[in-house]
Formats: sequence, structure tokens, C-alpha cells
Amino acid sequence: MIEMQDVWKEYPNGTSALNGISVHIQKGEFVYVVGPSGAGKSTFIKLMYREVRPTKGHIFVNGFNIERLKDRKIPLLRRSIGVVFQDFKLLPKLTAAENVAFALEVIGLSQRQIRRRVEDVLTQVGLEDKMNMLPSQLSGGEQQRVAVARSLANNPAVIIADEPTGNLDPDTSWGIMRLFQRINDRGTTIVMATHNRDIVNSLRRRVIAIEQGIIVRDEQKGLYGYDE
Amino acid sequence: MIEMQDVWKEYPNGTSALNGISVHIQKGEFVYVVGPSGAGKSTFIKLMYREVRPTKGHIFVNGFNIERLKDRKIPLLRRSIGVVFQDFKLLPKLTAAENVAFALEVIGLSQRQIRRRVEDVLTQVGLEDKMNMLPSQLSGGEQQRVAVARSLANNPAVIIADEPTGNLDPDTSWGIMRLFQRINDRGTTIVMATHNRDIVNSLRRRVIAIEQGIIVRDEQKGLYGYDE
Amino acid sequence: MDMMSKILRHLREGFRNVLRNGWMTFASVSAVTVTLAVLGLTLILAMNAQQMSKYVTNQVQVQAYMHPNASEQAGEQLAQKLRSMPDIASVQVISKEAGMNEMKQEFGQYQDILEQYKSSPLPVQLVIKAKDPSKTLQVANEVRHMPDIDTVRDGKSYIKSLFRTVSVLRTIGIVFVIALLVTSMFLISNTIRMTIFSRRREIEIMKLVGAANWFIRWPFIVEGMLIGVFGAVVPLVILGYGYHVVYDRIHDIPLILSINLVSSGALIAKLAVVLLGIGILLGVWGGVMSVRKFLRV
Amino acid sequence: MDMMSKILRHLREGFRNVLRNGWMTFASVSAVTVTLAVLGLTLILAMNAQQMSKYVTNQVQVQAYMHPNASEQAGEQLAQKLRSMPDIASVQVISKEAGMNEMKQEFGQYQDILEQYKSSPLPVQLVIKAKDPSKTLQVANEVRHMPDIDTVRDGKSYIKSLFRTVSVLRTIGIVFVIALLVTSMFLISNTIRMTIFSRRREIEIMKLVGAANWFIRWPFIVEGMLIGVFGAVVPLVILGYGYHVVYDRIHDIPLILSINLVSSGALIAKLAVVLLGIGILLGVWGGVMSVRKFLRV
Ligand SMILES: Nc1ncnc2c1ncn2[C@@H]1O[C@H](COP(=O)(O)OP(=O)(O)OP(=O)(O)O)[C@@H](O)[C@H]1O
Ligand SMILES: Nc1ncnc2c1ncn2[C@@H]1O[C@H](COP(=O)(O)OP(=O)(O)OP(=O)(O)O)[C@@H](O)[C@H]1O
Ligand SMILES: [Mg+2]
Ligand SMILES: [Mg+2]
Repeated sequence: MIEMQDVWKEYPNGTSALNGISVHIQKGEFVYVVGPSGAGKSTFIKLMYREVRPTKGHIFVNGFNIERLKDRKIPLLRRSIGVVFQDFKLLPKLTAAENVAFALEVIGLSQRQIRRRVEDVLTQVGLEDKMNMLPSQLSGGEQQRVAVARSLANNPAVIIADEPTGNLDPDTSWGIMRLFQRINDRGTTIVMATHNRDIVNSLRRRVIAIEQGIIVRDEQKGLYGYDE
Repeated sequence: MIEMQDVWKEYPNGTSALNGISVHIQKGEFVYVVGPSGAGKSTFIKLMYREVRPTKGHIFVNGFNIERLKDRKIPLLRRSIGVVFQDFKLLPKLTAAENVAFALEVIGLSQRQIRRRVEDVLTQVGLEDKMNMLPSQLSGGEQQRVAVARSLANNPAVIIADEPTGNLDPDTSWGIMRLFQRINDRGTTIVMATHNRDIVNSLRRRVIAIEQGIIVRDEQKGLYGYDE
Repeated sequence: MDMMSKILRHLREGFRNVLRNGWMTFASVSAVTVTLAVLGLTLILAMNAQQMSKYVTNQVQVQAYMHPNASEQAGEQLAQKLRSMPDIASVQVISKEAGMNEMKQEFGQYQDILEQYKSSPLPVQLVIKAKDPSKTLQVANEVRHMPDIDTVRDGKSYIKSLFRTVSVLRTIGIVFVIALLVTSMFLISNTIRMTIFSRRREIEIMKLVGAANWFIRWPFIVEGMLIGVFGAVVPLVILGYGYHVVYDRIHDIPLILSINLVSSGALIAKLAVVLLGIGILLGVWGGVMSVRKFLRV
Repeated sequence: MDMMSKILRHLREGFRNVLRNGWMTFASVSAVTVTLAVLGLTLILAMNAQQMSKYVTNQVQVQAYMHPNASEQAGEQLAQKLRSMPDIASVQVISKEAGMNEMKQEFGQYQDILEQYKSSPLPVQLVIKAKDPSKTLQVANEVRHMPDIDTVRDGKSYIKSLFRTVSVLRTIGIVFVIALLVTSMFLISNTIRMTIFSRRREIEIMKLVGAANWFIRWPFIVEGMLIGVFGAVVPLVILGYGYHVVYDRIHDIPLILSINLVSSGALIAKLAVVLLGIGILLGVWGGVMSVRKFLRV
């Protein structure tokens, strides 16, 4: 499903974010990506949907060869992946519902199908009352949940989430985790960068730990593992 | 230091964010504000530096009467408060150092004093290597730490932080908490909205719990208290 | 989505964007408006100046004097012959008596000098107009060698200086209109690009959630087009109506230079084509160009 | 911070903003540039047209014919008297013989008619110019009642139509220049406001970290001013140099209408004042206005 072979990333300003990462994620896996701030988790994730391009190495996602991907094909790759961005990336002039709908419009669903699906996913993240609010009218956690809803909306083969519970209280976080678990049970691959020790330690899954741009640990049913 | 008397806030779109909040925070206190997503924590905090204005009620902060405050005086209020915004609010075209420097320029420090202080606070949050990066070149957690550094920079009488560790791993979070504690020991009042159960339960301080716009709990040395 | 609902979607989004970006839309529509207003005003002036210069050069004529003893019939015959020549538009024969009367009128206070003549001392005259005023001198030279023609007054220096003046003024006018046209086009597409530039982050987000380039582009193109159309309609209505009123008031009074204005219907139609054309074209172009630069995500 | 370092800080920030906002700065500077270029070109044309119209109306004169038996001395005496009148600029006396020669030249092919006169049948003429060309008709009426004056040819209908033409053209010109001036001013301040509008979120953040309004405003004002200055310098250099070259080539050839151009030094100086003035003024104004709307946080 997702395969990285000796991937390096140096940003134009000279920062080495990743220094030789190789990883293989199977279809249907649930993977936590952990590590300290600035370790390279987001960079690792951004490579998968080609927001950033590797300086070196090979990447394959959902059958797309990221290096060789033609510009025209990038949208196809991205539609096969649902992304929860660390900074949400909601369209500021669209309401919560319209933001989710946008991700469905790009794949060409009919208006009626879109309406039903939008209501569905926003209800799943507990925002049925806030569908018609603009991002600026939502709390931080509510915005994050809109981002989660958008990532689920078109039933992607892979969901990639960058700290999807960073702005959520533990209860709401668990709600989101149960949702991810249900989706994972249906066969969707999930890759999730997180700082939430409780979640990682309770819901035991594969843990990839990144530090200073290299994978320092990769365990099935691992623990968060950064305890004082 | 901070006093709210029966404060209500209804946003223009009809959402009631706060429904009668009264609270008194003494000089030198350390207060956690906890509660579920959308409870009104950020609204409660935004009232203090007058980003939002109450629909009803009285607010006094650092001797400023928030309702009666003349527009000319708002900058004085804000300079007496260091704020860590939930969405960081860094100036995108300024580097980390320049962002912090800006908060010092507005109070009229000399360039030399500014340079020294900027280096000082950025080192305290562990960003001595990233001083000259733009926000877009920083990881989520690094951006958050720049926001923390900026809030400390001018030694304000009060620091108000809206989930200052939301994007940080536990280690780095503890680093920031130790910093806040040190500052608090020197007499600075600290108000901090957080979802971090570990921190609240380990570093026992006053806890104000907000749910659906009202204070449901206000305890000295309280616990996070939302356990399944 | 089928074709139709896609088109509808993009139209709807384009309209919405125009509404949602209140101040920015307003700023760019009004920039387009004033730019096109100045352009339109200039075009109106230029079209009328063009008509005027045509009228003035059309007044140019050749006066040919026959031999003093040539008869009026000879004049008529020669005129007949000249009329059949391809370059000549009209020939008027002025008899000896008519010439005399004209001269008397012309020389007002010297009338008494002329009074002493019982019969006219003047020869028969032919007044000739070339089809193409700029060929007047050529026509004069041809006429000069005709039989029975004594002298030809072609007003050579007058004609030359007239044509030189007209051509200098026309060149200045054309340069000016072109400069203004290019400027307007630049300003309009620039404005629309600035409008859209302020939304580059949105375009980035759209790309990141899997939108294809054309899917992003279309609403911007619709938006650019709407800005162009809105910006063209206002100056069109104002200038069109204004010109119509002015035209109605003064078009049949022989004006200061006794030149008629370009008819208002024709002018308004042309103006509509130019202004709307520029508005729509540049709106679309601005939309395409501005989005292009941000699509590389 | 003391006054001086504050000023330096705001200047530095203003310069930095100009550099940091690459595309947007470029877009607005070039919009200002082309706007001012058109305005400048128009001003050059208008100034020259103004000079031309002055020249043309200055040619207007009154011809007064004395009684046929009045002598040349009488003419000189009358001229002397007229020259002392406040409205009259110059009086030229044309003797009988000079008048005859002039007439002969004027009437080319009728020369033989005039040849028969041994001595001139014409009276002494006075050619009079008014100090203020628009008072020519008034002067003519005064002269008409002088002793020894027979008839006065004031070219009434010609003068009237000339002045009407000049005044219509001048009105059109002034309206056009004003329209263009207002338009340029609008476009420039609008552009600068659009440039700054795209940074409203930054202004909001500045306010939230405790910046006073003027502290935020100054760098924007500096930025607007720089955009205005940069945008004014390019057209100024191009138009100034271009005019200088054209002027040098043709200013002493009596032009098609035998009218001299406005001297290039004077014109460039005026142009510099207008373009830089507008650029700076509107830059500052645009900066102030655009920030104002976002300062209410
Ligand atoms: N600008 C706004 N306009 C309208 N409604 C708003 C606005 N800001 C917040 N709200 C609403 O007010 C309520 C409280 O929001 P607030 O941001 O205070 O929540 P919060 O406790 O900070 O939540 P979180 O933990 O998710 O950040 C929410 O229901 C939110 O949707
Ligand atoms: N666009 C960029 N340009 C330059 N350097 C960058 C850029 N984005 C990230 N970096 C740097 O690359 C390193 C890894 O960043 P990344 O965002 O992957 O960290 P992270 O593990 O997601 O951290 P966090 O937990 O704080 O989000 C950091 O040192 C960061 O400063
Ligand atoms: Mg990250
Ligand atoms: Mg909040």
C-alpha cells in the first residue's frame, strides 16, 4: 500500500528533515507515527500525498509511483488519500459543510449524494449543529473535527492524519479514535502522527518512532515510549 | 488581577459561547481552564485581552476595565498580557526571531535590548537553531513554541495560553510547563486552557472547568477530571 | 457529475466568489469601470475626430481656369470627360458670370473696382474633387495638361500642410488610443490577478484535497469574467446614454466646424463591442493567468 | 525607542515589506507606472495644445481701411493714437502701394485686372491686434468710430467661430485631463489598497500583540509611498527623455501649424512635480486608508 525506500528530504533552506527512511505499510494497517517536535513526522506524511517531494529515494502509495507521477495524475493520488492536515487547511470562505462537500465535488458526486454524505460524516464527528458555520466561527477543536470529517468523506483507501486530536479534549479524542478504528476495521489503511501517549498506549497498534529524521523504532502493538 | 462578573457572550451568528461566568483570579495564580471542545475556553480567554467583547457583564484585567476601555488604550492592555493563541497567529513574513522582536518593538525597546531578549526566550523554548526561519519553514510544534516565546518576551504581568502544548510531544510539553512554572514562581499570573490530562494531574494547580459556557467546577489543586 | 451539472457548479461557485470577496470584488470592478470609462471616452473622441478629419480633407478641391476665350459649352464637354475619369468624384462648371458674382462677394470692399466691367473678364472655371482627397494633387496635374485649360490652382502648399497636419494629429491620436488600450488591458488583467492573488492559499488547499487544475480554474475564470462584465456595463451605460443625449441635442446644428458627430446608435454599438469584449476577454485571461501561477502545488 | 530610531524602524519595515511582497509590489508598482505614463502623455499633449490654441488666437487681427483720400501721415497719426489705448497691443500701417502689392500677390491669377491701375486704388490700411485676443471685436468697434476710418473688417464670423472652436476643444481637453487625473488617482490609491488588503490578517495579529495604530500604520505608509515613487519614476524618465529627444529634433523647424512646442525643460519639471506628487500623495493616502479599515480589532 505505502512503500518508502531510503527516502531523504532536505528542504531548500538546508534543513535535513528526513535522513534515509525505509518503511512498508500493508493495506489495512493502523500505524502511529511518534517522535519529538521537529523530528520529521509531518514531512514523512507530506511525502505520501506529494505536498513535498523527496530529495532522494523511492515512494509508492496506492500503486502510484510518487517520483514518476505526472502532474495530471496528482489529483488522482490525492483523492485516494484522506488527509487531516496538522493546520487543518480549511477553506476560510466555505462553511463546514461546504468544506467537506468540496472534497466530494472534486470526485464528481452528484449534489444529492454529496448532501447526504456531508451530513453523515459531520454527524460522526459531532458537528451536526455546526454544519453551516464558517471556520472562523468554530472553536479550534471544531475546526479540527471538520478536517477529520473531510478526510473520511470520500471513503479513501488510506487516511493520513497529522495529529488529528491535538486540539481535542480526551473524550472527543476518543470519539475520533473509535471512528478511525471502525473505518480501519472495514479495511482502510490509517497512518496517524500523534503526541497522545494515552491513545497510543491504550489502543495498541504498530508504532513508528522518528527522531531527527530517521526511524529509531518500528514495533507491532508498540507503546508511545517517551516516558520520563 | 483578573475579575469577571456574570459575563455572557453570544456571537453575532447566535451561538451562546458563555452563559454567565464569574471568576476571580489573584495575582500570581496558576490556573488551568479545562473542558470539552467548544465549551467556551477560548472565548473565556479572548475576553481577557479584548479580542472579543462580552455581550453582558463586567471584566477587569490588570486594572483595565475592559468595557470602558478606550480604543487608544487597548494596546496598553495587550502589552501587559502575553498571549499564546490557539492558532499561534505568527506573522507569516517575519522569521521566528522577528516575530518575537515585534512584540518587543511595540513596547519601544532598543534594538540591542531586543536582540538579547529574543535570543534568550527562543533558547528557552529550544529554538536557538531555528531563529531565522519563517513560520512556513517550521514544524507545527516549533511554530507553537515561537508563539510561547513571544508571549514571554516582554515579561508581562499575565500570561494567557490557549492550549500551548497541543502540538507538542510530552517531553517538549514538559519543557514548556517547567518554563511557565518558573515564570509563575517569579509572580506572573498564568491562565492556561489545556486538554493535557497528564500535565493537569501532575502539576496540581487551580482548575476551572467550563462546559457549555458555564463554570461547572473551580478547585484549588484540582484534577483534570474527565476520565472515562 | 455530468457536463451540465459541472458547468452549473462552476458558474455557481464563480458567482459566489464574487459575492464572498466583497471588498476585493468591489475594488477590482471599480478599477475596471474607471479604466474602461476613460478608454470609452477616448474612443468616442477619437471616432469623432476621425470623422472630422475625413470631412475636412473632403473639402479639398482643384480649381481649373480655361482659356479666356473657351466657351461654356467647351467647359461642359471637358467636365463630362473628366467625370468619366476613375479618380475624379465630381466636377462643377462655373460660368463667367457666376465666377464674377462669386468674386464680387469674395472681395467685399473692392467691389467698386470690379463694378466697371460690363461683362465678366473671368474665364470659365471647373471645380474638381478627387475621389480620394489625398490624390488631389495628382488629379490637378492630370487636369493641367488637358486641352483648353489655362491655369490650375491646386492650393498645393495648403493641401500639403493640411494633409501633414491631419496626418500628424491622426498619428498622435492613434498612438494615444493604442497606448490607452494597452494600458487599460494591462490594468484590467492586473487588477483581476491581484484580486485572485489574495486567494492563493485557497488554491493551494483545493489542490491538496485532490481538485484537478481545471476544476479550480473554472470558477476563477467565471469570476474574472463577471468582474470584466460588471466593470464594462457601468461605463457603457453612462457613456452610451451621455453620448446619446449630447448627440440628440447638437447633431443637426451645424457645429463650430460645421461637422456632424458620429451617429449615436453606431457609436454605442461599437463601444459596446469594444468595452464588453475587453472586459470579458481580460477577465478570462486574468483568471487563467492568476490561477496558473498557484496551481503548481 | 527614541524618535529617530522609531522613524528608522518604520522606514526599514516599509522597505522590507516592499521587498517581501514581491509579486504584489510588482503588480501595484507597474499599475501605478502605466497609469501615470498615460496621464503624463496626456499632460504633454494638453500643454502643447494649450500653447497652440494661444498661438492661434494670437493671430487674430482687425483690418481698418481709411477714407480713400486719407493720407499715409493721417494713418500714422491715427496709429500713434491707437497704440496708446490700453486694449491694443500693436498697430501696423500699410501704405496704398504696399496694399496694392499685397493684393496682387493674394489674387494671383487676376493680376492682369489690377495691372491696369497706374496708382493704387486702395486706401491706407491699419492692421490692429488686441492685447487680449478675445477682446478683438470690442477693439474693432472702438476703431470703427474713429475719424478718417471708412470700413473695418473685423472678420466677425471667423473670429466668433475660431473662439468657439478653441473653447469647445479646450473644454473637451480640460474635461478629459480632469477625468484622467481623477481616474489615475482612483486607480493608484485603489491598487495600493488592494496590495495592503491582502495583508489584513497580519494587521490583525499586530494589533493583538499590542501594537498601537500608528505603529502599524507607518510602515504601510512608507510602503505606499515607495510604490508611488517607484511607479512615478519610470514614466517620468521615459516621457521626459522621449519629449526631450522629440523637442530637440523639431522645436525650431516651424511645424505644420508653425507653432513651437513647449520647451522641454519647463515641461519635464512640471511633469515631475505632477507625477511624483500624485505618486507620493496617493501612496500615502492609500496606505492610510487601507490600514484604517483593518485597525478596528
Ligand atoms: N467567531 C465565532 N463566531 C461564532 N461562534 C463562535 C465563534 N468562535 C467560537 N464560536 C462558538 O462558540 C463556542 C465556544 O467556542 P470556543 O472557541 O470558546 O471553544 P473552546 O472551548 O475553545 O473549544 P476548543 O477546545 O475546541 O478550542 C463554540 O460552539 C464555537 O462554535
Ligand atoms: N517548509 C519547510 N522548509 C524548511 N524546513 C522545514 C519545512 N518544514 C519543516 N521543516 C523542518 O523540518 C524538520 C521536520 O519538520 P516536521 O514538520 O516534519 O516535524 P514534525 O515531526 O511534524 O514536528 P511537530 O511534531 O512539531 O509537528 C523541522 O526541523 C522543521 O523545522
Ligand atoms: Mg508536524
Ligand atoms: Mg479553543
